[in-house]
Amino acid sequence: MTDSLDVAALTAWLDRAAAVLEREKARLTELDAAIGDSDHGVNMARGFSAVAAKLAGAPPADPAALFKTVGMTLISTVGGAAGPLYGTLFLQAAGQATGKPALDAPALAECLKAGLAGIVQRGKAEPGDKTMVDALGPAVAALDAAAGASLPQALAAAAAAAEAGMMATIPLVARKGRASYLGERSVGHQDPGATSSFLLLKALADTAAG
Amino acid sequence: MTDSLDVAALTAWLDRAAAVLEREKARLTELDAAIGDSDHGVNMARGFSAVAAKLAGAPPADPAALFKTVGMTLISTVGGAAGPLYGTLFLQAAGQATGKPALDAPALAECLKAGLAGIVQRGKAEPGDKTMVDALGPAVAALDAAAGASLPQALAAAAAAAEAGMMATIPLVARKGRASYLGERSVGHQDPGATSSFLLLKALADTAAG
Amino acid sequence: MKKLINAPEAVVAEALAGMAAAHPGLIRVETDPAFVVRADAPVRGKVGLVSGGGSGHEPMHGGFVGRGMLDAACPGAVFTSPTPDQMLAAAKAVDGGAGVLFIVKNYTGDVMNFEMAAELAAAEGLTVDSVVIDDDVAVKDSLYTAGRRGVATTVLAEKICGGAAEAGLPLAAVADLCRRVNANGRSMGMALTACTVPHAGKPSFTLADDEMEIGIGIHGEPGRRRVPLEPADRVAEMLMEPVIEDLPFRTGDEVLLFVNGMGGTPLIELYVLYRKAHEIAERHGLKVVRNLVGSYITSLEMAGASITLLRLDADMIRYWDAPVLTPALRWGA
Amino acid sequence: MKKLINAPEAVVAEALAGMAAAHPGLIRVETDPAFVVRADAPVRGKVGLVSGGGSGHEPMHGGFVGRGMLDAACPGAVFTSPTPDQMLAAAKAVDGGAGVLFIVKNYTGDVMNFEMAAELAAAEGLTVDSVVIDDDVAVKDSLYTAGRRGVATTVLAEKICGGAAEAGLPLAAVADLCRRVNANGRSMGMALTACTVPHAGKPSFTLADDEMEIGIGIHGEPGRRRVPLEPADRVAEMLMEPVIEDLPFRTGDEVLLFVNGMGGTPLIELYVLYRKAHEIAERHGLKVVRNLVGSYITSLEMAGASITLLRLDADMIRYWDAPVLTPALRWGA
Ligand SMILES: Nc1ncnc2c1ncn2[C@@H]1O[C@H](COP(=O)(O)OP(=O)(O)O)[C@@H](O)[C@H]1O
Ligand SMILES: Nc1ncnc2c1ncn2[C@@H]1O[C@H](COP(=O)(O)OP(=O)(O)O)[C@@H](O)[C@H]1O
Ligand SMILES: [Mg+2]
Ligand SMILES: [Mg+2]
Ligand SMILES: [Mg+2]
Ligand SMILES: [Mg+2]
Repeated sequence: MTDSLDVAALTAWLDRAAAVLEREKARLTELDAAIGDSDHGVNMARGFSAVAAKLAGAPPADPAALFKTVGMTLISTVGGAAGPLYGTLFLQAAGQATGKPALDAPALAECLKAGLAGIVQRGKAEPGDKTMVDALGPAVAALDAAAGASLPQALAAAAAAAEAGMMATIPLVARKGRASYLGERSVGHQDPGATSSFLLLKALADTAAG
Repeated sequence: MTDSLDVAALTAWLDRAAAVLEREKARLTELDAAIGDSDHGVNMARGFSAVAAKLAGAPPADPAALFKTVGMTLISTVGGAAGPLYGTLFLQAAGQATGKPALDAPALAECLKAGLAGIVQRGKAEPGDKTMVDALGPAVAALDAAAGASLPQALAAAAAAAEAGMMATIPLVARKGRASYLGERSVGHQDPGATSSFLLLKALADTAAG
Repeated sequence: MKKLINAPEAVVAEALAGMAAAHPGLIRVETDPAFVVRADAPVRGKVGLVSGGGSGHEPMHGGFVGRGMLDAACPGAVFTSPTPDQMLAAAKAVDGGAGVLFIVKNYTGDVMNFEMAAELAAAEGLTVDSVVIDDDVAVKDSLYTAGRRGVATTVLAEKICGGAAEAGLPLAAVADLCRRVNANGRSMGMALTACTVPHAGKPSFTLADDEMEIGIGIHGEPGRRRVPLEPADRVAEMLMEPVIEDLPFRTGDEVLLFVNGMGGTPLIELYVLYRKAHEIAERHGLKVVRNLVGSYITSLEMAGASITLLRLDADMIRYWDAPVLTPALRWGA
Repeated sequence: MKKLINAPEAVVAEALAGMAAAHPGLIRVETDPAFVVRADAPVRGKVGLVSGGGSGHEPMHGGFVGRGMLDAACPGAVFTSPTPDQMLAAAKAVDGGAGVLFIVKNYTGDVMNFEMAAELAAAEGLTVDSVVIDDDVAVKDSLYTAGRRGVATTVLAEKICGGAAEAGLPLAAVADLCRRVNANGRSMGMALTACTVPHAGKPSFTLADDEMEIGIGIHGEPGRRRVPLEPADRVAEMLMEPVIEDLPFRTGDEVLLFVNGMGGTPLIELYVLYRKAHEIAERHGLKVVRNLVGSYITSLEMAGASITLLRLDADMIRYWDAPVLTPALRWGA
């Protein structure tokens, strides 16, 4: 059990995320087939496997450098809507992480908050639009609320909130991204981006849990 | 029961043939799908319905004129291999019918013999090549052999021989027409053209039988 | 999944390699990052036209690179927007000193990636403008959603702006013309079958033998509604009426009528559809002075079609008629 | 059966009407008897090129009518040879005083109908020659059978002879060139799916998800053998090897490589196939100096492809490169 995540721990998180996304590729693709274009799983798996390879090839000096590498790699390998959005998340997080050798719960909360703000600025999605924002928003709120808790506890709470947010996308009518073209027909389907956001936060919580 | 077929009887035959081919269109098409290109049924039905319409519109003066009309109509409406072949049959038959107000069994035998010769000259098929020749050849032979019989008996024998010839195409390897492209894979399938030849002769026999 | 491919992850790169081998005189294919570029790029003094998008819509966009049309096209993975580094590299490769225009189909991913690329390009001192195409009347336009999709009008915009750029028009004029094309083009599509994204390995949706989807896009996504299969003439009405009403097109308008196949529909059927679409256009008093019939913006092997009407002005006609020499569209050159 | 059609018996006529509406400047469509003819026919002093065959192979042949290619094309019912009266009427319509060449694909029906037409034309005083194309190496050639089928080399013959006729070559020279193209062209095809003849209403054969047919023709007929589905690169080998061996093509030969789609296969897959076919050609020392990639001779909505190699001589190259202005092939004009 740790109180903060250094470059090694963050790298372990992203390696784990790459493995999880590879494993969940088919499921994410299936979710995207229902209300999108069947590529979210393969896009995310491709991007995070590139991230893992990049980090292994040239280990970054600090969390800020790591986040920057992750963001740039995602932007140049994921494509689609998810690439710029997740890329922006990590680039904004890098700004918050600047100068810090390791990130504790409040620092991680700042990073995620800035990342989410970047996503909203890029994508203009509001809560309830049936996007990744609906998983990330509750996660940020949960991290804030868990101010006194240990890092693993705080991250577990964030992942749980993301999961709840992800489930809550099911009854929504999509108003952003491809699913919006379906109008009412998007109801009853879980948003793929909210799902990948949950998987990333779950991988983070699992990493912190050791 | 008649001893010879005049224009009215021959027209009745061709009307009956048109009806039979319309009814058997799907079966002929299916036979052609197996070893050809799925059009023999619709080609024959189109051609003979045009023949029936033509004969109804302008009744010919004698059997020769009738056969010539039938031949020309088939050539310009059937297309594919069957059009020129059946067209040639009737044009050659017209030559043999010239000057005759009605056709008795020997005359019909001459007509069919000349028609078959025309088909062989156009199409170069030999007996056993798995074509309409394998139904028409035995029919000509049966008509010849039935020299002493009544017209209905002679035509019934010809139709029976055509049917046997048609069945005998099943085990053959096709050497002419589209089925030849299949080589050994054509074995086990009944030739569509032999089948339409049988149907035409059967309609003729049925017409003569009254 | 029955496809003439080797492996899902290799499709795009291998198809690009095939294009490079087939059209060495017209295009070059760069691989890292990936883009298709005119063999003679950059053309000094000419506005550079760059487009791009997910693969699976061939010949769009790579097949439209060449004299009189695009200077470069950035291919993404199948149905996945390409990335800003591709667009930036393409922009640099085609910049002949007169600026670069990005022609972007309105999908969240495409728009965001091209936006990022435009920011990066501006930071490197390039002059870049962007036009977003959003012509699909199947999608209700709204400020609160991603808006309309960009579909077949894109092909017309690329040809017309390509002609204008080749003629030496400055960036502002080419971009203005592109916006005019978008403002005057409307499309609607339908599907008889779904398509299979290679990676997904199974069809994006399934349609019964007696069903069709109306209001599909070009990404194998389901459409606005599923309805009983109808004869081609009825399908033509179902696509033409919303297209005509939307602009609206009016009696006397000179139009280009574009009947587009989705990849798995053969030309004989497209002509059957064109016949009725043309008749409907004339019934509404439209003058069909130009047309295009064929599979130019596709959705893998999907069977189906889309219909586009573009209200033409004199510039559009002039640049539509201008010579074009690309793998997929070629005339006068 | 899922098709964009109205009724099986109306498909051919309605598609022709669509073509007529779409290409008024290039072609006219006559209906009784039916043929597609150059808008400016007859061209005085020019050899008239006439081809034709069953419908369902679009754009062949009607899409190849126009300046620099065919003068007329006679469409039959789907997969059914047209009739002599069509061919005779077409020959008369295009006869500019320099004679008429019939380009005939080697199918019993086509050959016999064109033979009859040639007899009728001769009887009316026209000078007619005929060339039969039989390039399909999937069929064993033999004196005792109908011989080889005519497939994709037909497209190349029509373009090359069209160029030669446009250049003013006399009938004997155009016919000789056509025979040379046929003698130097070889093709082989394969299918991933069957197609459905509209009248038949169901597929001509069925293939399991893991099967393909090798050695198909263009009429939805089964091929020479059914084999397990293979990756595109292996398919390229399976088509290229018999084609190369047959002529045989030899190191140093200059060739045109034509990868053709059967109607339901999208361009992205054709380029994947082209990539490997080109590589195989080069491995054999062939110089691929011209090529064509696209769906030009199809089998309704069949998914699949064929590969054609044509050994070129200087005349063939010159007339291949010559301008062509038809609905489906267009360059330099
Ligand atoms: N404007 C947006 N803001 C936030 N998230 C979005 C937006 N548009 C799409 N998304 C997210 O992106 C996901 C789809 O990503 P992906 O399938 O990779 O891209 P694409 O839609 O371009 O194919 C959606 O499920 C949604 O969560
Ligand atoms: N050379 C030939 N001689 C005699 N009959 C032939 C020959 N070629 C084909 N046929 C007959 O024609 C029939 C096929 O006719 P059809 O399907 O109408 O024409 P196509 O083969 O042109 O599609 C075959 O079943 C066969 O009986
Ligand atoms: Mg997606
Ligand atoms: Mg047939
Ligand atoms: Mg996508
Ligand atoms: Mg046929």
